[in-house]
Amino acid sequence: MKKKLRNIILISFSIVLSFCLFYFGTDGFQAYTAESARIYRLMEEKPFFPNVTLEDSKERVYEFTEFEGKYAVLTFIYTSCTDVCPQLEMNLAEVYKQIPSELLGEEIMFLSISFDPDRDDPKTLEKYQHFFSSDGETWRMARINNEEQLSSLLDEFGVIVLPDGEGGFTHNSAFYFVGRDGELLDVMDYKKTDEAAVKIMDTLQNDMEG
Amino acid sequence: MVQTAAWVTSLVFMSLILIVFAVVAWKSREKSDYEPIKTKWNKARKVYATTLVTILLVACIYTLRELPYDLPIYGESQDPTLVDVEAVQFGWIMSETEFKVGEPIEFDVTSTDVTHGFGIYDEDMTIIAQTQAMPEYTNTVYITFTKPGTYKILCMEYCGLAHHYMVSEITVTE
Amino acid sequence: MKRSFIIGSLIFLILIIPPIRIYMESMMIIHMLVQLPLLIVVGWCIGEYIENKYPKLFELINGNGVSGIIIFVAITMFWMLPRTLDEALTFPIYEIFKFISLPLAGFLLKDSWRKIKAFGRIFIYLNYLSMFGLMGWLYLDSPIQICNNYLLEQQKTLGWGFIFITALMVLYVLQSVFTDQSEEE
Amino acid sequence: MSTAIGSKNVKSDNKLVTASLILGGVVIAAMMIFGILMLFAQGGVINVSDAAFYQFLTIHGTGMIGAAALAAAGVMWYFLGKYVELSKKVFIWFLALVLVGVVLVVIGVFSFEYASAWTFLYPLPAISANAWGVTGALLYLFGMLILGTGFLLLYIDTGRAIIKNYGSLGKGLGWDVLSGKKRVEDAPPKAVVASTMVTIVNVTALIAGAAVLIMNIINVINPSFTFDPMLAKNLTYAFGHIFANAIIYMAVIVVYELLPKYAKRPWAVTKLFLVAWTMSTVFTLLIYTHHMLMDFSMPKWMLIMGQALSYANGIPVLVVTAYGALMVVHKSGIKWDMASGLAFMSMLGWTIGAIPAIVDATIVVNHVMHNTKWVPGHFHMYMGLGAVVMLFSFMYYLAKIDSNVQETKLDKFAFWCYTIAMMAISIQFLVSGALSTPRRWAIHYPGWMTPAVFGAIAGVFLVIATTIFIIHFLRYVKNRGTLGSDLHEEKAA
Repeated sequence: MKKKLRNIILISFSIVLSFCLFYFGTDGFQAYTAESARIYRLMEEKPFFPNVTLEDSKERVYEFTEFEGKYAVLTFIYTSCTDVCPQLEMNLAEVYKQIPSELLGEEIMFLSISFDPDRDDPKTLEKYQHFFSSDGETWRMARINNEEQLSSLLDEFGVIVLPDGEGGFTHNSAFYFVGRDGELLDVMDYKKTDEAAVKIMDTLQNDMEG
Repeated sequence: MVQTAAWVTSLVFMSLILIVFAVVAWKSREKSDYEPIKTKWNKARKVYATTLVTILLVACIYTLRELPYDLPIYGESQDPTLVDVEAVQFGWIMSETEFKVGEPIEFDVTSTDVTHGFGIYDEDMTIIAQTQAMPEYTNTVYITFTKPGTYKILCMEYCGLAHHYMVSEITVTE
Repeated sequence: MKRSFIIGSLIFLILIIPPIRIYMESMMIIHMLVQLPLLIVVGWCIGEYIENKYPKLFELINGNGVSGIIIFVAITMFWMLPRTLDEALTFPIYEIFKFISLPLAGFLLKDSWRKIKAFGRIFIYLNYLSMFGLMGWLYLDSPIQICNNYLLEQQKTLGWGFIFITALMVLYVLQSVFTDQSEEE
Repeated sequence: MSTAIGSKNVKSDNKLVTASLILGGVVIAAMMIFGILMLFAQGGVINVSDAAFYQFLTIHGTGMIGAAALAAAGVMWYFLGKYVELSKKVFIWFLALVLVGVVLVVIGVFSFEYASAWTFLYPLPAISANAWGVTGALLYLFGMLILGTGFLLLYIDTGRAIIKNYGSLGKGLGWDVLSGKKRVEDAPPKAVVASTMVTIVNVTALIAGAAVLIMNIINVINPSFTFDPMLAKNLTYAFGHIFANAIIYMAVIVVYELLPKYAKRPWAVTKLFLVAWTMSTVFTLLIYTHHMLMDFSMPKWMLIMGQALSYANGIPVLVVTAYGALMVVHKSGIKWDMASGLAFMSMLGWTIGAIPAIVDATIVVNHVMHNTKWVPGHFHMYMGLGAVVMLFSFMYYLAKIDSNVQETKLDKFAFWCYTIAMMAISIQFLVSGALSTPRRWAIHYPGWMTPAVFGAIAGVFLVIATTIFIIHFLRYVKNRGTLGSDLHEEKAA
């Protein structure tokens, strides 16, 4: 009898232990991939956008503080990408279209940042812009020339970029929603454009009313 | 009509089996030795089995001659009309809904969310063709309408609570 | 019996050497299908030694083998989550946990495998069979890159690796249920 | 039967088997009520909301398959246990897990409005157009997973026991007899052959089912993990078709055991019999593809194979099992009572149910019959008049050998009431199918309503008959152990 009791206790204990392992290992059954875990952590940390120097498609050079006081929606891309990036930008264009034009540039900026500064010079970026009817003003495309700044930004925002050895990169994709002071507000699924647009509008409206 | 043929065939064979069972049940009240019955009916089984296998084989091969999957042979300068069909919860998005009698049509059926069923019903609400509408796959239904009228598209695969409202219409004119 | 302890420790030490460790982890399929299983083997070998040296210990912590097998399943499943493999490369704490938890799993498996008898073994085996098949499917079919540290290509290779293992497991089942087992009992 | 194990602990074994039969029988009767409600709703007699209708649909399908499989597994366990040593502990675990699974499924469906039909076709559990949430889907899917785990445990045990006693599953199917290594007289008994077949096909089915269930669970939890829907569909039907099909192969053991006993004639295992069961094993594993005849993107050879093998699958029952049963009964002076009558009737149900199945497995017919009510027509005949009747036959048999509860006129009435009602329901479905009525529709157009109303009324009689069957069985359970018929002695010997 004593043996039986001990077995039951052992089994219960092992079940509880297994449960804990999975509970903590998946942030409370939330994050099953490193990508979702990354987003989860980002939301916990709410990092600030580091001050980097951008060079955009109109060859203007400025720091990120230029956008201070405005919301920003960011994506990370490289123009020679053939699979995810075009899709990512296409979806971003859809979000862009859903934002009322009087807010664009005033309250909110769209910004696509290239992590391939060697190839994505302003000319290339300008060409790339046309595919998505980005105006270069309220939706800008820019590169970061300083390698150190670039890697610190990618690091801070948890963007992992792996060269695939054939001139391309494999990287994770999402919409990054940055607040007025440069703090990261949300990382949104780039496949759910409507959801993203609603979220952005809600935040804007709340902010403007309050 | 296929339905009638299927119904009649089934009914004939089902009745036949019913009769055999009824006769055996009726005769079960008699009592005789098992050995002679065994010899007799084991012999009969050979004939019966051969007949049955032959019937099944012939029927199987016969019905496999023309399959709905195969692209029909179109006459010269008779290009089929390609129609894109997209099933969504809960409706049909079709690139074209008006057709002519005798016009060969290919419905390229797919789905954006869950699995649906694309069933074409004629004016008497008899189904004349169908295929599954699946996400990531495209199934093609080949059809040439022979009668004018209003045809209905019904969803044939359970797809959610409004499954039975997923109905659309197409018109076929002379 | 001391030999198995030495073999186990030796494998462990080899696995822990940084260049070897980094090389193994640079390829997803080797990481998951070679390094992780070897760590379990380490535990198994050491378990064999300890089982002989301190037979009472297992009696105390793993009475009928069920609790041990539950922990084993939990740990191996944990390391099959797409996330954990990734995190092991990014966070040292995960890496350390990997080198502790997996030998522990093997250690428990050694003792439990003996105790859970044919019935339990078949059940666990069939569960892993379907789990591996599913993992193969997941890695092959996923249109998105599941892991951040590995390329899509690597993910596919791993998927095929899992399918291959599943196929072998199926073959093993077939041969064991359709060949005569009566003499062995 | 030299291999028979003495009737050790028959009593407590019987308790477990009756538990599975009571649970199965009661659930089957309850599910019939949902069936009637659905038919009345389709016939326009009563008003059922769309959400409720599809919840009924989901629970009716899941419940019927689950309950029938549960009871049939009990029957198989009862008879197989006479020849090999089965673990009682495993059977208790099996019952417990099935119960837990059922509770989860019921909560998922009724409290969380989950309604994906019992086929839970990917990606429907995750994409419900907001009809149900993640919780409902997870409860249902986990419930099914636990239920499946229970069954898997049971079949591992039967497989283990068969291998232990006969050497291998191949020998359990009598392959060594077929290859001439062993005499026909030494072939494994019919119950063992059937159990081996079911063990093989159902372990396969359950592994496929576990994979597709977990895949659905992953998709529900995290919709960004997507899978190939065609592969998912294949696995779903490999699981669903085989598992549902295996019910009759478990239950038919009753017929094998009862008819020769009642007719006082031997029904020996022959080579033909063994060939037939090996054929059934292979066909049952492969013919699930006849559910996918309307998936034009499938490889064509698989679909043609689906038709050809579905045709071939009729041969074992038509030539061997049913024919053998008829030979045993023919001019035997058999003593008809409820058990033998139901056993005989079930063979009729199985055979006539096979006909519309074969017809529907014809690709050109399937083109206009797939997902019409023709399909439920065939399987209501095959399951309702075949498999389930075998279970009732076993209930009466158990009552007869293990108690002094007598059969009354009422039982006889129930027999005919059940037969005619079930016949009517099946025919009603077939007629609807021939009229192109789509299946799984919450409403019907006026032209389709009449058969549904007819079926619903027949359903009321069906429930009455089933209730009488179950009451008889419950009376037995109360009076268990009181010595009854002379058949009892035969069994103990």
